[in-house]
Amino acid sequence: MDEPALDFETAPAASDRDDALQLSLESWEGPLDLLLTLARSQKVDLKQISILALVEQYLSFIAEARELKLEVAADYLVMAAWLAYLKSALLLPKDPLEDPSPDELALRLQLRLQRLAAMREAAARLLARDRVGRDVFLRAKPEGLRDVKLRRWDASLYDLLSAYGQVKLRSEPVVHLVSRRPVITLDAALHHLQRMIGIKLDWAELADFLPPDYHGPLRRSAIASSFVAALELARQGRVDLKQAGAFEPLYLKAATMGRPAA
Amino acid sequence: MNPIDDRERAIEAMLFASDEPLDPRQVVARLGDDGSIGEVRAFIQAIAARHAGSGIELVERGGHWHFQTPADLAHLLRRERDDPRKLSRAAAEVLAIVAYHEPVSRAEIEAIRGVQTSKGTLDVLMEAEWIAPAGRREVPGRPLIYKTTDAFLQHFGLGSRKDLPGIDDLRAAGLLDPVDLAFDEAMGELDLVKDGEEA
Amino acid sequence: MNPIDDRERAIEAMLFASDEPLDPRQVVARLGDDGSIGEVRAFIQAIAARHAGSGIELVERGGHWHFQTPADLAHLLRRERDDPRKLSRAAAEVLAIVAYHEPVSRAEIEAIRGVQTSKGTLDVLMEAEWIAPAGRREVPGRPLIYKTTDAFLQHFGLGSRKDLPGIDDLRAAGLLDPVDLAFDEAMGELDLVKDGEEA
Repeated sequence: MDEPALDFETAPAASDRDDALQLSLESWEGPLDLLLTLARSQKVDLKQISILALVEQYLSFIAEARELKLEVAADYLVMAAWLAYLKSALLLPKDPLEDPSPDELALRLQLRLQRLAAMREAAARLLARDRVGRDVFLRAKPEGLRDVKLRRWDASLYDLLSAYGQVKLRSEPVVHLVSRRPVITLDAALHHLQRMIGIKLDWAELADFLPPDYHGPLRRSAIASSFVAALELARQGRVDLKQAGAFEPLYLKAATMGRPAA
Repeated sequence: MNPIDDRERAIEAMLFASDEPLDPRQVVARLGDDGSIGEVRAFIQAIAARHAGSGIELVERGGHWHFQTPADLAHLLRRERDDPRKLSRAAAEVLAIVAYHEPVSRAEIEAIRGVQTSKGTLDVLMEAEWIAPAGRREVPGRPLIYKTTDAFLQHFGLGSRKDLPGIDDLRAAGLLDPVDLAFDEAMGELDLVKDGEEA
Repeated sequence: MNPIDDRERAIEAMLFASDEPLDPRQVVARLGDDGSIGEVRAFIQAIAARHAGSGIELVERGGHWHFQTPADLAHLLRRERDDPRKLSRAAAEVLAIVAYHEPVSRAEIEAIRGVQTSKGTLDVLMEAEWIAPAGRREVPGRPLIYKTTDAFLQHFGLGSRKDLPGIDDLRAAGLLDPVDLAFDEAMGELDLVKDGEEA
């Protein structure tokens, strides 16, 4: 793998550790970042790196920082403690029962460093690509593609005519109501009833007095006006009325003069 | 294809990426070498010729050059889509009144409808190109009067305004039935049913 | 020069006028006829070939095409005002991790970097529209996962994620695998070696 393009000039070499420490701990992004930089200073492929040597480097780095009374963040100290444990485990005779073994821990650390290094290198190569606005350029003011909605109004001839019908109705309602309603007026009913009373001599139902060809609203109207007409004629003493009870058929016949209604 | 001269390429890229049209003088300045304006002009002509007849053209506007898309392809850049909408009841009424009474002013429309008519309603009908102003009524205030258009006849399938049904036709079609008469008829039908049951 | 096909011209104008890269599907939709995506693709290839070596080139980025200037002319076109987003080292690393591992959760990013990712880092990348949330990982806690966008490919001049520098090598070396997986594999190899020794 290529050497990463990122600069590691802040990496402390053995000779100028003090200078490096001036920059240190502020410039690292955490213990792993510091470890990777120290590993780079071994100038070998991360696969061949000596974890033991790396641990030494880290521990002495932290120790010097503390000697200089630099503030060392907690996570660096946690890493230092862990590495100190790893170091002693690696140096002691191997205990086959220990799980995980120090070798496994060292391998994990190595794998993590490799992955971080790989991504660091990838980031550098990504940023070095021909980037829009720096290396390649787009049209500054493209015309742009636009979608324009065309409003299209929709209406049928029926919509138009029924709308006009409603306008007409609104403006001339009275005329229509009078001319169109089929009614039998009270006068007409009186006239008709008087004529019919003369013909029918016996009791007859009110409905029988209506012309047979009246249907629907006209018949309703005729019944209503004939009823009122019958009451009027009874008031005048010209007909007799009888009804067996409420809502029973109403019978009427010409009044017998001088005798009260039954 | 012959390789394009490096300076021609550079000028082409400049004209493409520039946020404003460039004149040959500006191009020379940006090239930053000692090329002459005459040379740059020749390169610009070559670039314009190379793009002639394509979907990109290099055009001159007052001595400044810029790329644009050809005018005959403008319809692709500004795509129009239909957005059908139902005409409102109020607009249908106004349209009908104009059709039956034209030419007619807004005040006359309002007198017939018995309600105020918003300006927007007339605008919608004019946008639909179904009505159009037809001059002014020579009365005080000289109000604008409106009439229907050929597009109106076309849309509603009418040969002429004479094809609009008359009042009697509308009545026969039931479009002028008052609401209460319709009610009476409905009641009459109910009575008949009752009579039938009793019989 | 042969006259250019009318549809080729139209497609060229569209790509040139558009303020964002277009894919063949969008082009077909805008052409508004029954041209197939395959035909449009062929026309786009022809247009790209026609412009090759000029000062304008047509490039593909994540299936979308746009015109841009060639990189070798950058020195003539770069202006002082041109200042593409300067990325912090942390943001660049996070971007690379998302691009090479996508989709990836914040916890996974942090596992690689060994540090917490400040909220601002992901925000900067999302604001640049280089990364975007891509749903949630169906594990306990259902963490949000992130992926890169077409705008990312466009900005970094990548035809697709396959063009990410060195991605094949990284994958082959197992460096895109999580540590746990790499660890198991490494231990497996060790075991094999040991077995071999014992045999």
